[in-house]
Amino acid sequence: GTSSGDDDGGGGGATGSEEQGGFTAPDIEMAESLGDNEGTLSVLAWPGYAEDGSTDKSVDWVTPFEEGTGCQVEVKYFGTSDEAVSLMKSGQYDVVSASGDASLRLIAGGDVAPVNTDLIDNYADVWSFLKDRDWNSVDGQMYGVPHGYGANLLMYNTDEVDPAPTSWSSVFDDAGTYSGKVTSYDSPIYIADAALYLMNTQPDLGIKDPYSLDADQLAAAVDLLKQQREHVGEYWSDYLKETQAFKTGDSVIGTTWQVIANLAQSEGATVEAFLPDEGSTGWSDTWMVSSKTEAPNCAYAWLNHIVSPEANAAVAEWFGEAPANEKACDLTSDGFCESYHAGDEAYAEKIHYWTTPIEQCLDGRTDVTCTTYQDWTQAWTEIKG
Amino acid sequence: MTRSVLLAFSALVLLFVYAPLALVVLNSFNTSRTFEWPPPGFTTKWWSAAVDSEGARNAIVVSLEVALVATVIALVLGTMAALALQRFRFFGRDTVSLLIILPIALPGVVTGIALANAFLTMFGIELGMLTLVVSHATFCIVTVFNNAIARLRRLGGNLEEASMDLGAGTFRTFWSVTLPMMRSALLAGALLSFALSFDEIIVTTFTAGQGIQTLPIWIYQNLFRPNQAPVVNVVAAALIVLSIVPIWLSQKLAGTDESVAAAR
Amino acid sequence: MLWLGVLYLGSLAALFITSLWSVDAFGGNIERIWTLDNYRDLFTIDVYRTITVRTLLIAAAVTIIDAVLAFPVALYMAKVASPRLQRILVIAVLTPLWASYLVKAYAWRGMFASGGPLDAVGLSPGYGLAATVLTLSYLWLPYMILPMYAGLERLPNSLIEASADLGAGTGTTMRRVVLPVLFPAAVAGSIFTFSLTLGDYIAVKIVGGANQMLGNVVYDSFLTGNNLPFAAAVATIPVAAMLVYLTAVRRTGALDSL
Amino acid sequence: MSTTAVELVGLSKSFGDVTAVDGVDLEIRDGEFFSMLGPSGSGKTTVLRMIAGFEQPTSGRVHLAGQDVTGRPPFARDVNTVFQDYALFPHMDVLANVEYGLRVKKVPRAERRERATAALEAVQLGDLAARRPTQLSGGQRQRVALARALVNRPKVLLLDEPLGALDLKLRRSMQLELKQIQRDVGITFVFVTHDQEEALTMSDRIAVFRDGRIEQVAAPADLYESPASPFVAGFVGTSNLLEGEAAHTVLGRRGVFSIRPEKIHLGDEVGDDDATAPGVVQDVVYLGSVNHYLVELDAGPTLTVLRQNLRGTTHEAMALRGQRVTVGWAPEHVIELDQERQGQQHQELEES
Amino acid sequence: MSTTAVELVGLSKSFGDVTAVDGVDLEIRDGEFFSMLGPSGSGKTTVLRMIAGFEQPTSGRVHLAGQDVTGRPPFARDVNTVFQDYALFPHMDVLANVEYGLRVKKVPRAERRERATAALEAVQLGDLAARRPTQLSGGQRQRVALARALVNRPKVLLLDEPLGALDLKLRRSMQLELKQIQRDVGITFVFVTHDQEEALTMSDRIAVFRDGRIEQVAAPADLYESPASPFVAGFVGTSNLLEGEAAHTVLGRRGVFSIRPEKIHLGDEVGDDDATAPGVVQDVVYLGSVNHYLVELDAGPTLTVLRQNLRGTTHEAMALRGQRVTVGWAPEHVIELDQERQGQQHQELEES
Ligand SMILES: Nc1ncnc2c1ncn2[C@@H]1O[C@H](COP(=O)(O)OP(=O)(O)OP(=O)(O)O)[C@@H](O)[C@H]1O
Ligand SMILES: Nc1ncnc2c1ncn2[C@@H]1O[C@H](COP(=O)(O)OP(=O)(O)OP(=O)(O)O)[C@@H](O)[C@H]1O
Ligand SMILES: [Mg+2]
Ligand SMILES: [Mg+2]
Repeated sequence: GTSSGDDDGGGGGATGSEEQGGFTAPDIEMAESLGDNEGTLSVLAWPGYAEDGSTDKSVDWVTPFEEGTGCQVEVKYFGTSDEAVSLMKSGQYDVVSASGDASLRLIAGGDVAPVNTDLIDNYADVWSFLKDRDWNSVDGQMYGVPHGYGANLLMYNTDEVDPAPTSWSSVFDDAGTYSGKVTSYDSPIYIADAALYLMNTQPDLGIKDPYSLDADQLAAAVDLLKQQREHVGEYWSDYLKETQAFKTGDSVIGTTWQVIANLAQSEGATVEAFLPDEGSTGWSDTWMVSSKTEAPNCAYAWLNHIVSPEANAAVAEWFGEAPANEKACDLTSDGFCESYHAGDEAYAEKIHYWTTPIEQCLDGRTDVTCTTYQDWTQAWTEIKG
Repeated sequence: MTRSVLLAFSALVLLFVYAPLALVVLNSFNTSRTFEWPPPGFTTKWWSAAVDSEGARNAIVVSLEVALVATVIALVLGTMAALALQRFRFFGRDTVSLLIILPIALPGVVTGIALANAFLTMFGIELGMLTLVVSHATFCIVTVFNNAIARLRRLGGNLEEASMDLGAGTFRTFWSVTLPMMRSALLAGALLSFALSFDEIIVTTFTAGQGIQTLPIWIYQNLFRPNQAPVVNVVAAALIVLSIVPIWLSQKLAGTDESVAAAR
Repeated sequence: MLWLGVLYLGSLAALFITSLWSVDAFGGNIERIWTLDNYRDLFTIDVYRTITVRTLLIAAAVTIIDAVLAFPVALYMAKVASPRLQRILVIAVLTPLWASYLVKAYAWRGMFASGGPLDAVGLSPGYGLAATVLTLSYLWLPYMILPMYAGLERLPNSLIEASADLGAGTGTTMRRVVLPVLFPAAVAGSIFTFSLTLGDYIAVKIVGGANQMLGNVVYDSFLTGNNLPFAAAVATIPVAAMLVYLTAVRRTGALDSL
Repeated sequence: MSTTAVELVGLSKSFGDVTAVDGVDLEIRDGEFFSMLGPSGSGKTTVLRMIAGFEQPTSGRVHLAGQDVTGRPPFARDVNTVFQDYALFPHMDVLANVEYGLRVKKVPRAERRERATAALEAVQLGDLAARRPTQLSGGQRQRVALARALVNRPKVLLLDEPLGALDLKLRRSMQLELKQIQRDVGITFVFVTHDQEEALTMSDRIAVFRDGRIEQVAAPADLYESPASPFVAGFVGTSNLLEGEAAHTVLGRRGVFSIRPEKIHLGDEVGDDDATAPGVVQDVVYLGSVNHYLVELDAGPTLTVLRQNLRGTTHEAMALRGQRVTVGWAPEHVIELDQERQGQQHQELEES
Repeated sequence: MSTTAVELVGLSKSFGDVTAVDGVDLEIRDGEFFSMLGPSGSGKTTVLRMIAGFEQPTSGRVHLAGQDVTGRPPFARDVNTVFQDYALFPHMDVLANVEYGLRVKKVPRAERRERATAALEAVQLGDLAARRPTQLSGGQRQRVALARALVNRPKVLLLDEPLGALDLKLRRSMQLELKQIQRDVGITFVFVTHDQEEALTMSDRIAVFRDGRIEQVAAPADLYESPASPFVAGFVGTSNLLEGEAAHTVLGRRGVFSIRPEKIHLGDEVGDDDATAPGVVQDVVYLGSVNHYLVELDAGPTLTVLRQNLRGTTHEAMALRGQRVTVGWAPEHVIELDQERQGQQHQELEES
């Protein structure tokens, strides 16, 4: 998941996670060594992950790669994880930036190959808490290189909101205080934020994972969100809209991304953003290599490049997320990594990364079926009314 | 008296139409990246950024290409449809005209998902330039068609008959008489269809796939990038100004319209 | 002709058929099992009715506002302005069509913002349905002015004169002669405003506050929810609305004056 | 003497550079059938439109029934117009069209219906009340337009070439009908036409327009028999002009003269007191009830001679073609046209 | 005998339910000025369009110069058309309009220019070659249309009410001009009109149409003097019908009879051999060169009597209004109209 509009979290995951034990990765060969670069590389990426200077001349980490490796890059952008999955199935692309809700599907579908991290020099510098996670590895075998991550924060207007909030309750149970000026992220996946809140406040519901909700749990989250809806001024889906709203005071409290908070502050808005103690939702992306690639060397070169301190720093700053490479923080502007809490393991542990809800409960329950993303979508429509 | 009331009202409506556009232009010089009001300062940096923006340029080129191809297809098909409908009395004349306006009369969301679904499942075509152009042409046909048929109705068949009477065959007649007579109508239709296609976002979203960045898509994506919104304003402001040229030109050319009417 | 017949009608038919299918539990993949579930959901869950009614009301409001705004302008252009001014006005009306839709919508967001230009003079309704209606009216206004203008141009001056000659004042002439004769043109314009509004999902996101319209439901179901069958089912609502509208206005000759 | 229905005083109208009407003074009497005759572009319509109030004069006044109405809008004037294109409201049926004027004057429904029906009966369209204008033929539309105007019982009815779009046959019969209706209702008719025959047939008086001015105002016979200028002579009927050298040779006088075709005697008809001239019959044009003989005089000009087919066969008439003949006329039928004289003077002469 | 330019055999045309043309047989001779006369909707235009090839007959054949051309497209027929609205190409100047036919036939540029210029000279428009049609007056447009057709030297020229849009004055002069041009070029003209006077003036022969059929084909004088039916009698000239009881009272015979207005004697003109009838002058219509006296016979019908204003004043003529008079006519001028007889038979009669 990323920032590109509200398209995040689309599509369904493949099968469950490891805990369910129902999942063995297809046997796909892993590269053992590298040879000469093939000359071309086809990249499938979220918009903003592979900038070549066409948007903004100063934003370019593709050209240095081309110059350094001789691999000519062709970039195609995708809008949803589903699209990424179906495009990868066509076999035309060598590498892909996969979000948590696409990576497992790609692994299960045999569309991506295990990645030999020994061949990627810069892998060593990746924060260790991003390695060997559920969404990027199977049985300890990495299937890609972590790229960046971020959390959904709570932002508030320091002039208007007093006392300063400490918990998500200020946008849920206490939303009425700032009725009409509360804002929330406009996507079904936001239901997980409510579920996360309920997980902490109503243990009776038995929510263990905000992305695996049975019908009752979903109903409870929906109820909570419907109450919140009364006080929501508007839902936001893009930087501009939210930054504007906080600047003008049309919104005073709500979810945000670090990048927006920074932007708003730089534009003179009196806002603060923080990660409440309950934890939060968030995203983490991984670069993967196609199992059918004819340019494995360029592909590995790309993976190495994209997590190189320079490129990783550039992406993180341009895109507005925490870099995966700890050395990137030396290259980012002052205070960047601090503000994004890059490398803060405790902080990262509080993030519940976006995953696509599917029928099989990801939290390991087998006695109930969980609600799917389609259910969430319909529920989201109902919530907004 | 009534005239001055009308004039005042029209002026108000035009103010209503142009106030937001003025704001767009103003914001393209606004130092604030999020269009603070009143503008905290004045800067031309967005303009120079826009001039340097390869993405914007590419997107404009793509949009121009798409609009151009779609307009050409619409011109050919719309004209043919109008000619056929005017010429032949067949049973479903009404149905056909209804069919032609349907793509514009049905909401873009519907057209978008219907076409996307058809391309992907019925024809198995990957979304891309082809599907985009085809989709645009589908709803552009109507503007050409309507202009063409209105003109044909006004002309009647007399001039064509006169041409055949003087020994010109069907093709010659079309080339030397029908086409020149329809020119200004086709031009108006083409212009509108070009504008429609150029600024289309909904159908485009569904049928273009991600590889193709038309200008509206570029704008859409860039509005989601924190540093780009003012640049988008610049592009829009520039477009507003530039758009006057083709419209003015077409109006000038369409000036022959009156003479067409007067000659009859 | 064939193009449209096969491609467009075929697409619509396919869409309708799809609406009778469902998606599998993992999402994304369509299961070709005939079911009316989608329609059942549509009819039984209140929220869809609410959204439908809201959307139709917005479309109606936009259409009426546009008609009210467009009429005097079109009248001025067609019947009062000199040929030269007429040409300039046509350009003035057409020009905004070239400014990007999104940019204009954001401009309105700026206009409505707290402390924005409208708020400064105390006229901003804030984000919400009123703002949506206003923004959509603004966006589609040229589509109403142009057919009305064309319609008025075709209206012979002698009809207006005849009415005055028979003793009707300006108001009566407008009401009894100009408006009825203009009706088909207005309906033609309303096809645009109505259909464009029914299908819109962007403007409401930008200025509509927390509200949503039918377009959002279709969009969310299709792109976000990846539930094409349900999206298709929802899409039949505006299609049905437009078809009802089109057949209703067909006899007025409006379809010829688009 | 009858009262004045319409009085125009120094009426002028310019459109930009074009002076459409240039200082028109005119009195139209109550109850009169008054025609305005003139070539295309001579300003007839513009004068009519100023009387109706659709156009404001650049200078001059319009009086209706003694009241100065200059500046009043059309709906505040007690005149009605029958438009050349009829201007029937396409969205109303025939009855509604006719009722329109009464409805906007808030005449009660029952009376309205009654008067409209009566008006439709008067123009023999009682059974077409429910039709739409598009479903009517040209002649029928014309009558609806008439009924729509007459039902308001205006003081003055203005008609702008109401018969222009009809075919000849229908036109002739409508001419008679219109004249009859005018006699029945007694309303002042101001009738614009460029058809001289129509004007002669129907009118009590005719004003001949030329370039925005009135050239002559007179009753039909006076106009025809004593045209004030070569222009009037030529526009109303065939003028057979004799001028310059030819006039001197034939008539023994200098000046501009006209002899009407029906006044010229041919061959043995020529009387003893007649002035004569020799010539050759160039052509014989058969018109059914009359023939036209085009006689080229030895003195130069060609005269048209009209002869009723009272007796004799067509073949005899045609046989004259190419023959030498003598034409003659009574001296009193030679009209002397003074090119210097102004139509305006003539009008005063005529009014006195 | 002259050869046949156009031959129509059993020509019919239906539009859906409407039978526009219903079994027309007709031969038009080479070099003849042939008119088709008839009321609106009688099928004249449709016949012309079938000759030109714009319309395909439902049944029947079209022969041009002996060749069956039914089914050939317009551009493969050696005829040209002058359209009622002229159908000049507004995007070309006058010269280009006239050259058009030659250009599509790939006539070399120099010859083309020469012939077009000559054609324009012939219609006296040599100096307007560079104008656009919009910059021309009605009469000038009409002449351009004529030149555009004539420059191709077709075997047959078809003209569909070419003078319909002109005003009376211009129309009269164009009639003469057109006739002159036809004589000069010697091309067969097929001329559609609903103006009887125009047809009588210009034509060698006239076909009278009624409801898609031909009622009579004859030379003008024959048509006027021996109409084959009451319809023809009424359409061509004023018919003054006497039928039933009135005929018996006045003429002493039963049947349908017509007496032309110009053949009726009035008052002291009545000769000794004349049949007479008493009546009252109801109205006198002044037409300038002639007067119409409407005389209501004691026996019932009203007869129109035409009298040339040869001598006497208008006042004398008007004074007759309301007077009792005796009208009379030579017995040979009473036309017996056999309502049963078909126009078709007459045509054969006439052709033999
Ligand atoms: N609205 C107008 N604008 C400019 N010129 C006009 C206008 N109306 C009339 N004229 C000009 O004024 C002159 C007189 O026109 P008018 O219509 O009164 O003539 P008319 O005698 O009625 O001719 P016609 O027989 O053709 O109807 C013409 O030269 C005409 O071109
Ligand atoms: N294209 C057509 N479709 C249907 N009916 C037609 C068509 N053309 C002519 N008609 C009908 O055929 C009949 C004959 O028409 P036509 O035009 O030949 O008459 P006309 O003698 O030329 O009349 P006018 O003097 O009015 O021109 C009319 O009843 C007319 O309505
Ligand atoms: Mg006029
Ligand atoms: Mg005709």
